[in-house]
Formats: sequence, structure tokens, C-alpha cells
Amino acid sequence: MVEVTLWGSLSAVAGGKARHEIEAKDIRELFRKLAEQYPGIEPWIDRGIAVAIDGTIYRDTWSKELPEGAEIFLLPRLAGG
Amino acid sequence: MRYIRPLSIEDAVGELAKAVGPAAILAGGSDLLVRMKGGFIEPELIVDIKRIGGLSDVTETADGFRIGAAVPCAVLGENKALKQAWPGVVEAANLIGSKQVQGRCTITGNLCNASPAADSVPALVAAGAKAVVVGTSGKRTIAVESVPTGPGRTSLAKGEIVEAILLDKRPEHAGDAYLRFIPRTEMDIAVVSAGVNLTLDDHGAIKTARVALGASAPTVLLVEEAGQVLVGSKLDEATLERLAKICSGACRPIDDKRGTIEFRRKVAGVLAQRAAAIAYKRAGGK
Amino acid sequence: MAGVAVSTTINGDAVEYLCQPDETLLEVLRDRLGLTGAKEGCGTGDCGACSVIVDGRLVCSCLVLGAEAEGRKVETIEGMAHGDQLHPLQQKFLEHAALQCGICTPGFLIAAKDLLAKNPSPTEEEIRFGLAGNLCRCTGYDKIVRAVQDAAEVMKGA
Amino acid sequence: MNFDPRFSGRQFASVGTRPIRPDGVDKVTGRARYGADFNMAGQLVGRILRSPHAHAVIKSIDTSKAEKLAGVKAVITAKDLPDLTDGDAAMYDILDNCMARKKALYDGHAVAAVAAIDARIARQALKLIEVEYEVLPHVTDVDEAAHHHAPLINDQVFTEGLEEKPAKPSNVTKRTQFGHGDVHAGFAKADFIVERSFKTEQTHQGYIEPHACVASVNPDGTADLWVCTQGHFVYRQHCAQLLGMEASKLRVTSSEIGGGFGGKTHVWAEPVALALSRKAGRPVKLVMTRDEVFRASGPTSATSIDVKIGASKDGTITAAEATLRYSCGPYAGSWAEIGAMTAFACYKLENVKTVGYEVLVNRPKTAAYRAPSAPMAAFAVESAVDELAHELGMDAVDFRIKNAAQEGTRASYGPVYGPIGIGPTLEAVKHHPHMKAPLKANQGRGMACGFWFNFGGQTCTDLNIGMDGSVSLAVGTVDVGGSRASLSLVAAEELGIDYSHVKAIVADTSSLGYNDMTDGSRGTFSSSMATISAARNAIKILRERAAQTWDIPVEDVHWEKGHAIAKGEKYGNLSPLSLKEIAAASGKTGGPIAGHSELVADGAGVSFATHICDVEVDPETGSTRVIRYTVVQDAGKAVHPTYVEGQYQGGAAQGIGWALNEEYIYGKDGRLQNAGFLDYRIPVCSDLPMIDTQILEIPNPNHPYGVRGVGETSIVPPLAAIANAVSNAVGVRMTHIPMSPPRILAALDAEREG
Repeated sequence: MVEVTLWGSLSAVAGGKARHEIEAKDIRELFRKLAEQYPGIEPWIDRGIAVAIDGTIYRDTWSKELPEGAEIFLLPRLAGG
Repeated sequence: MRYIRPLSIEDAVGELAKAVGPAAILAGGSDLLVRMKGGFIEPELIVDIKRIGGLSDVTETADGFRIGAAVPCAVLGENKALKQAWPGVVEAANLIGSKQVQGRCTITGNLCNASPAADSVPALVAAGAKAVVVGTSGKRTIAVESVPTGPGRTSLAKGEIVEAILLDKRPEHAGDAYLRFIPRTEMDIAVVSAGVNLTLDDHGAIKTARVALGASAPTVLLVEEAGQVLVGSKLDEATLERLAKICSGACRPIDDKRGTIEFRRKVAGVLAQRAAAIAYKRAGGK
Repeated sequence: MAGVAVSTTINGDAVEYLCQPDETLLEVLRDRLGLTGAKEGCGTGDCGACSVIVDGRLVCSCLVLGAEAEGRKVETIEGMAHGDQLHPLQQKFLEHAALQCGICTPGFLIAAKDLLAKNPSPTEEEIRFGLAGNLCRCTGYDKIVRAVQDAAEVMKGA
Repeated sequence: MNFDPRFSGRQFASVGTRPIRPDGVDKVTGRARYGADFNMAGQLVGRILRSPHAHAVIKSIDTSKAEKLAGVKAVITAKDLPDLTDGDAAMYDILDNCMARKKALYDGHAVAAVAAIDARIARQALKLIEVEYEVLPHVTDVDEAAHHHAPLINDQVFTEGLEEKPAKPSNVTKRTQFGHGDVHAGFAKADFIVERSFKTEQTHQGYIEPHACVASVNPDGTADLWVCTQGHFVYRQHCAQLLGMEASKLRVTSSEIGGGFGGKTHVWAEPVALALSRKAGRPVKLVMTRDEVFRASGPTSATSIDVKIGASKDGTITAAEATLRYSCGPYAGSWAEIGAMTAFACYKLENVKTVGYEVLVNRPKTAAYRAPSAPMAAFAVESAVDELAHELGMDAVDFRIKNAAQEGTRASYGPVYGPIGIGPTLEAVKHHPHMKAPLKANQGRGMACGFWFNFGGQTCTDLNIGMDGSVSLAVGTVDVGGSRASLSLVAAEELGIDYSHVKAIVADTSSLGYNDMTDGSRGTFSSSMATISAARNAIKILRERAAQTWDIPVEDVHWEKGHAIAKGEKYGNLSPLSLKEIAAASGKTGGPIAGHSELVADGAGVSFATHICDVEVDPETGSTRVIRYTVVQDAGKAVHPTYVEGQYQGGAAQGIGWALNEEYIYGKDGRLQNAGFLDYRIPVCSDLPMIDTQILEIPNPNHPYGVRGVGETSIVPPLAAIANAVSNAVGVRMTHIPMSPPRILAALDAEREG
């Protein structure tokens, strides 16, 4: 079980709730479960969501494991120069 | 389109006079080629005047200096006698564009493009320079300030070419200076500028003065009142204050991408003061 | 439009070409002669990437007509090294990492060569003003100025 | 893939040295080939017709006269680039930007294009294309566009991110919010509060090389594209999708790139060149003019930002809040969102809230520009932080140190930080001699902090060992500023050989697997990770070959300093085998030796910098000169320190230009007034001092060598550092970037008049 925090705009599509307890071992499972619970999130996942695990941002590694007790934070996928 | 390279001024004048479509004179080309690139002008005839005898020379005469129409500004900077006599004119010429542009551009071209912001023109006007104009009906010598009549417009008739710029011989105790304001340190068009030319009497008081402002009106402005206010003074604080006020008041600038009306008014006065101080020092004033 | 026949000298070699009257020297060098070392960054004389030396004068080749090169001597970046021996400026630009993307580099080298030919011991300020016609967007100019300073030292010793 | 990216704290032999870059000689001799330096037999010249109107319905386009002109081989309009984006909104916007469909949305928007046998005929042909426009009211200012009375740019846009879907369309495409705590409660606890509004004008990346490409489409549908880009794999995807091609049939070769800084991260004219080539049946070269680059590539956002920060007497920030409006051009973007995330990222805040609004305007489509959106937010926040320190009577550096984020701090954008470098950069600045140097009259000193995320991403690398033991490295990440040197160093380091035996190249899209583009400061970070992985895979084979030669178990063969070594007393008489010896024998031991790697280099690690700047302001003209500048930034590990310094210096210089003079100036007619290097004033050599650098190395735990991205952060602090310096020099708070002389003089006059 991990606690996941969504950024402001994303929490609006997730029942207005920022914090969610989810049983997920990696990013892929986390996204799948979130989408099952809140179908509105799916287009956001398609557009790109980054996952911060203890402050380190992962944009593409969906196989990244979510350690027990880690601080998980979802963020928009960013552009760079 | 035709490109020709006449060897005499008569041939050049003749070709220009009989040209049917738009024709352009090519000396340095630093303005002409930019306008062609931008599609603002599509000349049917380009007359390259650089091979015409004498047009690429700076000569010292009994009356002063004769600067051929095809002399690049960089060459003016390398002429010690000219630099000694007319440092303000030379520094103005050496502010146009970059080193690369100065290797091509000419003060005659700068004058004939008739930009109100042309760097060398306020210095030439302050210096009382004259332009030698050649046309089908002969040759005439006119004050440089009578060449431009508005942005991009001149008093030159079809077929006329400015073949040289004349600068007087310098008396004792004379000095000139040119300053422009640009946001960068190089590679800019003047937002506003000022040229000042002074002669002093034996006591160090200003005997004659000419002040010209650039980028402050549709053409370069000769501000006679500003010259008058300087005459008789030793450039004390009060005179400088009045000079600034007169110059700011004489401006009729516009708001554009390079600056605002307020900014140009104010800085015209500041630059006139600073240029006057440099010219005064160069003239030997203390 | 009638073509203009031009005989000129480029990097010491006699070259003949036919160009249009409105064609710039930069276009001739790049598109007719395959000398693509000079770059077009602006086409209006504001960036210096197309710098060449014509009869000993530093110019932007975008502000010179190809027809004007008749009887002149043109020097481009392609003629700067002697055989496999780089010019000291080229060597110092490499050592100081005075280039990042490198698009402005040929223009800077030509302008710096002209600068040192006229002033073999320039101050930092003289270098900065001497190279003000060449834009670089990557380096902040710091390493370029240092490379020119270092090259000037080497060239004086040579 | 079992690659372990964790930092190992090793000692380096090659990494950290400063050799000459492998592509250097080509670049100093004029031989390097950039976008416009490539030609194909029979190629045509492509040119684009652009809208002179800021906002207009395209009622009709008649190309018949242009088509009849001798020498014209193809004329295209939006009809020749039909919509194949299949509901992908971002790609549709890119398509519409490449060639306007129903409306021209900005001055410079492409409406048609021609391919002709030479440039003169192409130019003439453009003049023969007749476009009938119905001119619409336009809006170019970000604040005016956000107003409900503003002309609507797209009537299908309803602001996203509001609690309820709005009833009316608007130019505001999205609202985003970040933060934590309770800012109302926080401000109630504050003894001092600073509240100010700021504006920044639109700037351009200002790369010296205009966009250029050569496109060649064959009758069988295969195609080649030579192009200057920050990401040829991304360009291949975009072009293939927009033209309805299979990606594998389009080979994209990235030329040397003459600067990008974010501006060459998606396609602009390349699909047009391909469509022209497809129609004409000949290769087409398309090079933008400088005027086109300014009018019709992707500058950064103009912004309008409100900031409020409160602190208690002891110097603790109790609450911070910002509202950020960013222009996007005429298409939706996420620029304010990034601004809202980065705004307060340097600080440890209990109560923080940022709200971003994306605003459509009739200006070119906004693109990324080096740490996109962060410099403007930092300008507003760091200006207010300085002002607050002043009100508290605290030193600006000490105030920041007291409130700096650290490991364990919850970032203003959400997550909790791991090990970060903001504190060390501030401490380094506090003790830097620059901070103590005396100042003269009319001079002022300022400092400011900056933050950027950095990314990694998909990366693919091939490392091939030749029979002579030399190594060729093929990477898919475009080299924008010396990364081939850094990657060669990394390959040499890992293999234990000399740098001179490694040659790195950027491979084309048909030679290597997909690779993300060079953005987000990911070039050296991600490709060095892939290079290390590829080298380790090669080493595994080298060890196997040595084991085979010696006829011993591979587990007993170790790799040290470029040699296979048999470990164990029983192998005492076996002398080490060098890489060169193993390579020479490879034909008989199993064939070529190579290492391949494909990975996602995530975990880039956030980056911080603190800059110090001295300026001198002429109080009579408002002219500002930067007289001293110092950059302190964390690099993780500087692989090639000279190029790291170069990134620091280049970012600072771009920031200086932005702070003082660079801006897009639009006329009342909605046309860009300064589309050239003469009036869009990027700094020239004589405008700048030497830019001093101090590299801090706080290892990134997620990279084997500790590398972080370094490219972008350096542009974040300068706007604020210079604004603070100017404000300290003249005693007036400057709130509008660029601080051009007319703006400074007007501010001074307003102050003098009280």
C-alpha cells in the first residue's frame, strides 16, 4: 500500500481528493488502478504524468517499483529546452 | 536586372538618367543589399561606382578634406590627418554597424539613405560639411543638411550622384564630437544622437558652435538656437543646462520600437551636453 | 536577368563563375562554389556568421554582391589552415572550447584574424569591440575572448 | 536490462579532464555541415507564404498563377497536408502551425508554399499566390487576451481546470494549481508582507542557425530528411504522422545544429518540405530566413505574474503565493503550469500556493526556451524575496539561506526533495569574493537563485570495438554543445582506455533505436548512462573472449584499466590481455565485439544555481552595463568541466540579454516590429564581462558517475539577479523585463517626481 498525492488540477478529476491510498507495486499498476477508480484520469495519463518517488522524478520508467512508505507524488509531464 | 561598373562619373550619371525602371547606386551596399534582401526594392539597374576614378580616395586639399563617395568608413578611421582634424566625424562614421559593415559602408551612402537615425549625418551637419552633387546638368556643392528631405527621401534629382563630401580645414582651437544612445554597446541604430562642433577664441570661450541632433525628427536637426547658447560661454553648468533644455525642446521624435518620445527628448539633451563637453576639451578648452 | 561573368581569387586560387546581378557573394560561395564555411545567420549584416576578407577588409559576404568580387582577393575560413596545420586561432578556439554549437565559429575566426592582423596586442576591451559584429548565442563570449587573447600571445611569439 | 544506475563513488581517470572535442576540427575549418550546408542532386528551393495578418479567416487561396510560372514545380496549401492526427490535439496544433487550415492566427503563419528551380522564381511564385483574407480583431498582450472582452482566438476553448466547465469560451485554456498548507493562515502570521505584480516580454532562443532542411520523398513512399534539430527521432515521428508515412521508411539525419535552446524541439517547416518534395517528385531544400525565424518559429511566453510573500520578524517565510499568466501563442500549452511549479521551488515553505493560467494570443506558437517558464517565475519571486529581505533588514543571502529548501523539504510543486544543491550554492555565494568587492557610484549588486527539474528519458547507444581496438560510439542524442566529447570521455572511462581511441558520432534514425531529443538538460545525463551501460555490455563480451582465450571460467576474468585480468593465484602466469589484443583476435574468438544499450534514463535529479551580478546604471539615460557576473551551480559531476562552464556562461548571457534588451515588439496592427538581429538585441561581445563560474559537485544518486543535467538552470537566475542589482543601484524596484533604457529612465523619473 502506498500513499499517492496528486497535484491540484489532477485531484479535481480524482473526486476532488489529493491523497489516495493505493495497492500498487510499480508505476504501471498505480496508473492502472487510478484509471479504474477514476476514468477521468485516463486522458491525463495518455498526455503524460510524471511520478516523483522520494523527490526523484520518473517520466517514462513505468516499471519503477514503489517502495513501501515512499513519498509518491504525481506531476504533469514537463517540457524542456 | 543589370549590374554595371562604369569607370567615369559621367557614364554613371548617364546610365542613371536614362534608366527606365528603378535604379540604385551601389557603393558600400550595406543598406541597398539589406533592402533588396527584404524585398523592399527591386532595382532594374545597379550602378557600382567603386571603380570610378577618385571616388575611393580621401584627399587633403588647401580647403580641407575631400572624401570620395565610395570610401568605406573603416578607411576614414585609418586616416590620421582626418581623425586629427575631425575626430567627431570619424568616430560617427566608425559607429555605423560592425567592423564588417564599416569595411563597406560610406558616409555618402549614410547621407543619401536619408535615415533620420544615420550616425554620420549629425556629425557632418555639425561640422558644416558639404556634398558635391553631379548630374546631367553639371556639378553643384550643397550643405549636407539639404540632401535628406524626409525618411528615405532626398533632394537629389534623377541621375544625380553625390560624388564626395567636403570638410573644411580646421582653425586653431576647434573640436567636434558625436555621441549616440544605443541600448547595446555596438550593432545598433541610434535611438537618439547629438553632434557638436566648436571653435574657441584665444581666451577659451566658445566662438562658433553648431549642434545637430539625430533620430529626433524626420531629418537630422540643425539646432541653431543650441549653437547660439553656447557661443561666448566656457561651458559652465548653467549653459549646459540651457543647452539640454533647448535640444530636448527642439526634438520632434516619435514612439517606435527603438525608443519613446519622452526618452528621446530627455536623452537628446543629455547627449548634447556630453558631446559639447568632449568637443570643448578637444578644442583645448578647460 | 543576364548573368555576370566574374574572375576573382579565392584563398589564393583563381576562380571564375557566372552569377546573377543580385546574387550575394555569400550565395556564390555557398551555392555555386561549395564553400559552405561562411554561414547565413541573418542575411542583413547583423550576425557576422558570413564574414570573409575582401582585399584585406573584413566584410559580411551577405552584404557584397558576387559581381563585385571581380578582380578582388577573397579569403574565407576554408583558406585559414595551411595544409594540415591549423591557424593558431583555430587551435586556441579548440583548446579553450570557444565554441559550442559552432555555427558562428568560422565568422569569429575570420574576424579575429582580421583583428589581430591590425592589432597584434589587443586589450580585452579591444577584442570585445573588435568582435562585436559577430553574434554567438552559446558561449557568452568568455571563452572566445580568452582564445583570442591566447592566440595573440602565441602569434607574437611566432 | 539489468543496468544499475546508482552512484558508485568511483575515482575517475578520464571523466573530469578537458580534452579537445571530436567534432572540433570540422567546426574551426568550416567543414562541419549544418542544416543549410547539405545539397542533393536536382534539388528545388522551397519557400513559404506567410500571413501578414495577426488574425484572419482564410477565405480562399488561388495558386493557379503561381503554378503556371515557368520553373515552379509544386505549390501546396493545407489541402496537401490533410489532417491525419486522429484526435491527437497536440499534433493537430503542430500541423495547423505548419500550414494554416481555416484561419491565420499570427503575423507570419504559413498559408502556402512553393518549390521552384531557384530562389528567385520561388520568390516570384509566392507573389502570384492570391489569398483572400477576412481580417479579424486580434490580441497580442497576455493580460488583454485573458480579459473576457478580448477577441476570441479559438471559440472551442473552454478553460480547463475550473471546478465547473465554463459556459463561455475564452482565451484562457487552462488553470493549474500547486501548493500545500494554508496561505491565509500563513499571511496572518507574517510581520512583513511584500506584494507586487511583474511583467516579462516575449523572447526568442536566438539561435544563430535558421531552421533548414532538405527533404527527398521517393515515388515508393520512402524518404530522407536532412535537418537541423534537437531530436531527429522526434522529427521523424512528427513528420511520419503528419504525412501518413511509416516511421521506418523516413530516414532522418540530424545535421550539426547551430543552436536550438528548445526552439528546435518540434517541427516547423519540415513537413512542408516533405509535402513539397512528394508533390514535385524532387528533393526540396527549405531554409527559413531570419525574419521567418522570428515571426514563425517558437519564442517563449510573455508573462504577467502577481507575487505575495510574507515573513515573520525572525526571517522565516510564513506564506507565499503567486498567480502566473503565460502566453502560449494561438495554441494550448502548459507554460504557466511549469512556471507555477518552479516559482517557489528553492524554498522551504509551510504555506504555499501557485496558480497558473495558459493564455492564447495572436503570436507565434510558444516553444520551449532553456528551462522553459522558470526564468520569468524566478524573476518575480526572487525580486519579491529581495524586497522582503530588505524590509526585514536582513542580508539577501542570509534570508535565502534561512529559508532554503533542503533534503526532506516538501517542494512547492509537491514531492519531498532528496539531496539537493540550493543550500551549498548559497553558502558558496556567501563566501565568494565577488560578494565583498567594493562598488562605485551608480553601481549595484544583486543575486538570485534558480531551479530547474532536468529530465532523462529514452536513450539508445551503440558501442563498436574495431579490430584495432579503437572504439566508435553511435548515439541518438543530438550534440548541441559538446556532448560527443563528454560521451567519449565516459566510454574511455568505463572501458579503461585513452580518450583518443574513442570516436563518437550522432547516428541517423535508421541506424539506432528511438532516442528522445536533446532537451530538459538530458543530453549528457542520459546518453552517458546509456554509454556506461553499452560499455559494460561490451566489457562482458571482452571478458568472455579473454576467458575463451585462456580457457578459464569467465567469472575469474575481471576488467581493470582496459585489460582483462585473470584473478586467482592459479592464473599467476597469465599476463593481462589488453582491449586491443582481445579486439585483434576477435575474428577468431566469435566475431565483432560491441555493446548495445537501450534504456530510460530517469532520475535526472533537480538542479539549483545562484548567481551574483554587478551592474552600473547611467541615471541620465537609463543605460545598464553588467560589469561583473558570477555563476555558482551544482553539476552533480562535471564530465568535461570546460563545457559545463560553457553551459553556465551561455545561460547567463542569454539571461542577461533577456533581462536588459530582448523583447518581441508588436505594433497596433499585430505585426512584429523587430524581426531581425538589429532590433531584437541579443548581447554582443562588448556588452558582457567575463562570466566567472564555480562548479559544485553534489553527486546525483541516480547516475553511476553522479552526473546531473547542467544545460538549463543557468538561465533561471539572471533576470532576477540583474533586476535586484539594478534596483540596488538606483533605488527603484524594477518590475518589467526587459529593463530597457526607456523603462529604467521612466521609472527613475517617476521616482524623482515622487
